[in-house]
Amino acid sequence: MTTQTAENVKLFNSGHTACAGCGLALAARLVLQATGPKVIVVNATGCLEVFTTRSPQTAWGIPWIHSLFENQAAVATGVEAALRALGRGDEARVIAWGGDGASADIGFGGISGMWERYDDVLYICYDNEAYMNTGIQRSGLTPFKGHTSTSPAGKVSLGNMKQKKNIPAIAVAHGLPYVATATVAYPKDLERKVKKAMEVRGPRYLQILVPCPLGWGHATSDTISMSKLAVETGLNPLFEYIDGKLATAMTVKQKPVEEYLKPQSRFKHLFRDAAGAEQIKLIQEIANSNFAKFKVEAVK
Amino acid sequence: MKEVRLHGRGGQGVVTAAELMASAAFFDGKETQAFPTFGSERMGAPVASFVRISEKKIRIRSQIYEPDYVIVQDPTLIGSVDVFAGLKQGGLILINTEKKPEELKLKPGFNVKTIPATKIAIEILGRPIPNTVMLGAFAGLTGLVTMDGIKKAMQQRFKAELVEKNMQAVERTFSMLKN
Amino acid sequence: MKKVTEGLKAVAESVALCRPDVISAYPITPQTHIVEELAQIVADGKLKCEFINVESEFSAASTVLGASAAGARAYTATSSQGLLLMMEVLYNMAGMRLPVVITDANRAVSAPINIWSDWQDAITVRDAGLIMMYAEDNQDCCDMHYQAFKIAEDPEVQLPVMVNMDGFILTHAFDPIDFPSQADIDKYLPKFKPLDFLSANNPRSFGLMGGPDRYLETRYAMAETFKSITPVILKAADDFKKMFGRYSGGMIEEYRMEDAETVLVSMGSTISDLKEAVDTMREKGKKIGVLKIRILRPYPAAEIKQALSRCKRVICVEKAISLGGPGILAAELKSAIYSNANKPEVSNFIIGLGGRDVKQDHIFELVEKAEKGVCETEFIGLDMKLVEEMDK
Amino acid sequence: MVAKRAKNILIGNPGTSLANKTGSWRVFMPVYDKTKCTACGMCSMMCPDGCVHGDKIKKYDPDYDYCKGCGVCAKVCPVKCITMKEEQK
Repeated sequence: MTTQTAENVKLFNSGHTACAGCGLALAARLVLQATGPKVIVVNATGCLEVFTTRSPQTAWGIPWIHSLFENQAAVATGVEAALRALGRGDEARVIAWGGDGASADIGFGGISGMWERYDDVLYICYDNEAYMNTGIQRSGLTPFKGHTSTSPAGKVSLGNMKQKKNIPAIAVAHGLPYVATATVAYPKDLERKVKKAMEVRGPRYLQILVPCPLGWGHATSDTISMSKLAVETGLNPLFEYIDGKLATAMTVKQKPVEEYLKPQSRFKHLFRDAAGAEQIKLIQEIANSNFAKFKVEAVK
Repeated sequence: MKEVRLHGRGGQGVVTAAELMASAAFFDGKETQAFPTFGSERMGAPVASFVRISEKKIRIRSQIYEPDYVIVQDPTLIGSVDVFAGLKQGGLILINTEKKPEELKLKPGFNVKTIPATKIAIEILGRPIPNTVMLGAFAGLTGLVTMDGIKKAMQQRFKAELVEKNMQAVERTFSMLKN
Repeated sequence: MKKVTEGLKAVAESVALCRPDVISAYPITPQTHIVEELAQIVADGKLKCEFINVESEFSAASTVLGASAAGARAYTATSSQGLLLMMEVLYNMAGMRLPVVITDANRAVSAPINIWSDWQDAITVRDAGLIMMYAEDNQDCCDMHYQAFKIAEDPEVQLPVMVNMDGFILTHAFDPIDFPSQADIDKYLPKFKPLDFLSANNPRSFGLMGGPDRYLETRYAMAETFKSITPVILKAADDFKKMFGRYSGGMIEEYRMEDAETVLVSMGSTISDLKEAVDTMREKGKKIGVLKIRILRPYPAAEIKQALSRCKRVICVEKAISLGGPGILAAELKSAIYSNANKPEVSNFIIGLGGRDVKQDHIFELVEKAEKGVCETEFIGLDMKLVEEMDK
Repeated sequence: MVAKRAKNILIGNPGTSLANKTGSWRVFMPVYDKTKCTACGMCSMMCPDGCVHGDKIKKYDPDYDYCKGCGVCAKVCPVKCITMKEEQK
């Protein structure tokens, strides 16, 4: 039996109520393993907040605050300003953390403001590609042709009409010194990027793709393989921009997008008929253009 | 209690003039209150500001409808704005113009005084800002605020070199129209 | 030191004397001079403080929330639409027990867009869990700010405080203001010592989810806190008087109510106009007084019940409206006096919305009307010609 | 005297989620064959619940108090020493 003692309390603890196989829960632990204890996390409303902190319990072992769905960036600004004002600047660095909905949609204005102010805050977007906390509704980061409860596939629709909003590019346009993407299938890469981000002062952006077995409709045991395929197909390239320039891009052997799409029920409508097959071709084009853009070696 | 209304255009320092008058009255040991027209007017638009000066604590917060005195900082306002509105019969109206009162052909029943404030401002301050010049003339005419009060108000509000120049202007116009 | 100062600048100077660690605000008429002046005070090095420019009032409120949670004394100011944009954060700030001080330059809420004064903005957030103070004049407003930090940060309270000042009528008026010295304010308001704050040395989680099994208890705890705030508010004023010689306090204030048969009830700068009118009416032999509601939350029900136990007629003069509902002040007031043995009749009038000037004649008119019979949410000062033409 | 500040509802102490034994959610349980295990630590690193502990010498074990039985560990194990077996309750 494991019980709570001072010794076994970690930075991110078991006993949280994430779904089995949750990519986000894994990402949270990996991020804090990389940062160490001297951080204060400001968390937007969403899965991460809900499954870690149902009163009176908390899974966190670092100082943590949740305020609202869309104010994580501004609250982080306030925490960071307070540490400076109170002469506690060496005590901790500030991380603002929100899902794709909180980051790309409802909270985006605040994030843009924080980036413009050049606050010393690492912003982490955990991207599970929809509003999973409220039952899988479409967000600005829902993929092209993905089915969600508000971008459903039906007789005349084949799912989400839009491509993912390109937040990393928007971050680079704000003049951020460090912008990167990562995913849980590559924990060493993720760890390196978090550490790199923590070495930089000023605003930084890290977008972590986290598979959601519930929302994506894959087996709970496939979280890592889905995360890996997202990269290998080219649909979720892993890269770093340092001072506005592309610094690294992960090299992988390109796999056809079908391998990634097929195991996920959110794309099953694309495998029914010719119309779906046409859409898969378009998705393949997105993947190909990512490969070209990030100079990732495509193996024929 | 005496109530004053100041007319000008946005950017001519009509609010500062009211503030200075109130502050001067305060230094004279009076109770006072000043406020601008609560508007969204832009530079150049006709604006007004108001001053109340009393021996007793001033409580009333409504706007001034029946002033004892009116100051017109910009003569081009006459005709487009009813500068006499509510002015008490026999009440004093001080107008910034090089013309004599009788040349202005204004409605009768009021005590009209004129002062070439812009001309004096350019001469002494080097800028066509007539507000302190008019304040000096107003003080000379009415005795509602003192030279000492104006000086202290300016010292609090302006930098030293500005105070000196503005006081020169105030002293000149104070004696020009002193009763 | 006493000097003639604009209301907003006086507030900014008073706030600076309270030495906030973090200020964040967004410009909005008629509040803007507060942030401008505070920005200048910080820029001139007269106040050591983090002044954070943000992209909205929502972020301003969120920034001071974060700063307060991390243990800083934090301040923001806003008005009207800005306050409504902050609303979600205000509830959160109160629920998290964060002692932020907020100044609201009371202004009408759109549509139609209107920058002038009434109370609709703050009244709309009255249930958020903020302590709400209403200033009668600018001296009162400045003194309220020193007390507001003290009340907010009291270990028994730990709640945000909102100081309300009527837009333009107070914010843009120049009055003689008596400022305490920095040394005296430092004595009156010592450095903020938060009970709980975000710290890597004590890594706790703030803002947990409270399910149906726990939320009710948190709201109960807040309701209980509000029951015991009154002594803290009164003590802050008593301590202030001991130190500075003037009393700026009380939950309510009675003016010429000793033998009053009719009592006018209102808040904010309107009280001054009512007092002026009452003096005139008293000269004509009318037995009339004024009851000022200085603190709207916690609602001073017991004090009001007591104060209105002798009169025959109460007239609520309100600068906000609950559309489709009863007069807001009147409804609360009626509930406060419901158990009085001698219940006065209660009339209420809507005046001055959107900056419509409140003239002395308006006050005489509404008293006359109420004397003829009870009036419910009747408008005073309407331009009937305009009303008739509106739909033509 | 009531607890007016509701502190223990509003503020959580670090790691208190450990009191919540999520192992009861499990339908399939991972069973480790330590004879095949190379102690690479992949299962531990990839566990979404952070409940696989061990080291090079003792090798790795899931903490069944928290293991939700997602099967990620079995899938990522390079030597396939973990099998998911139906929970016997």
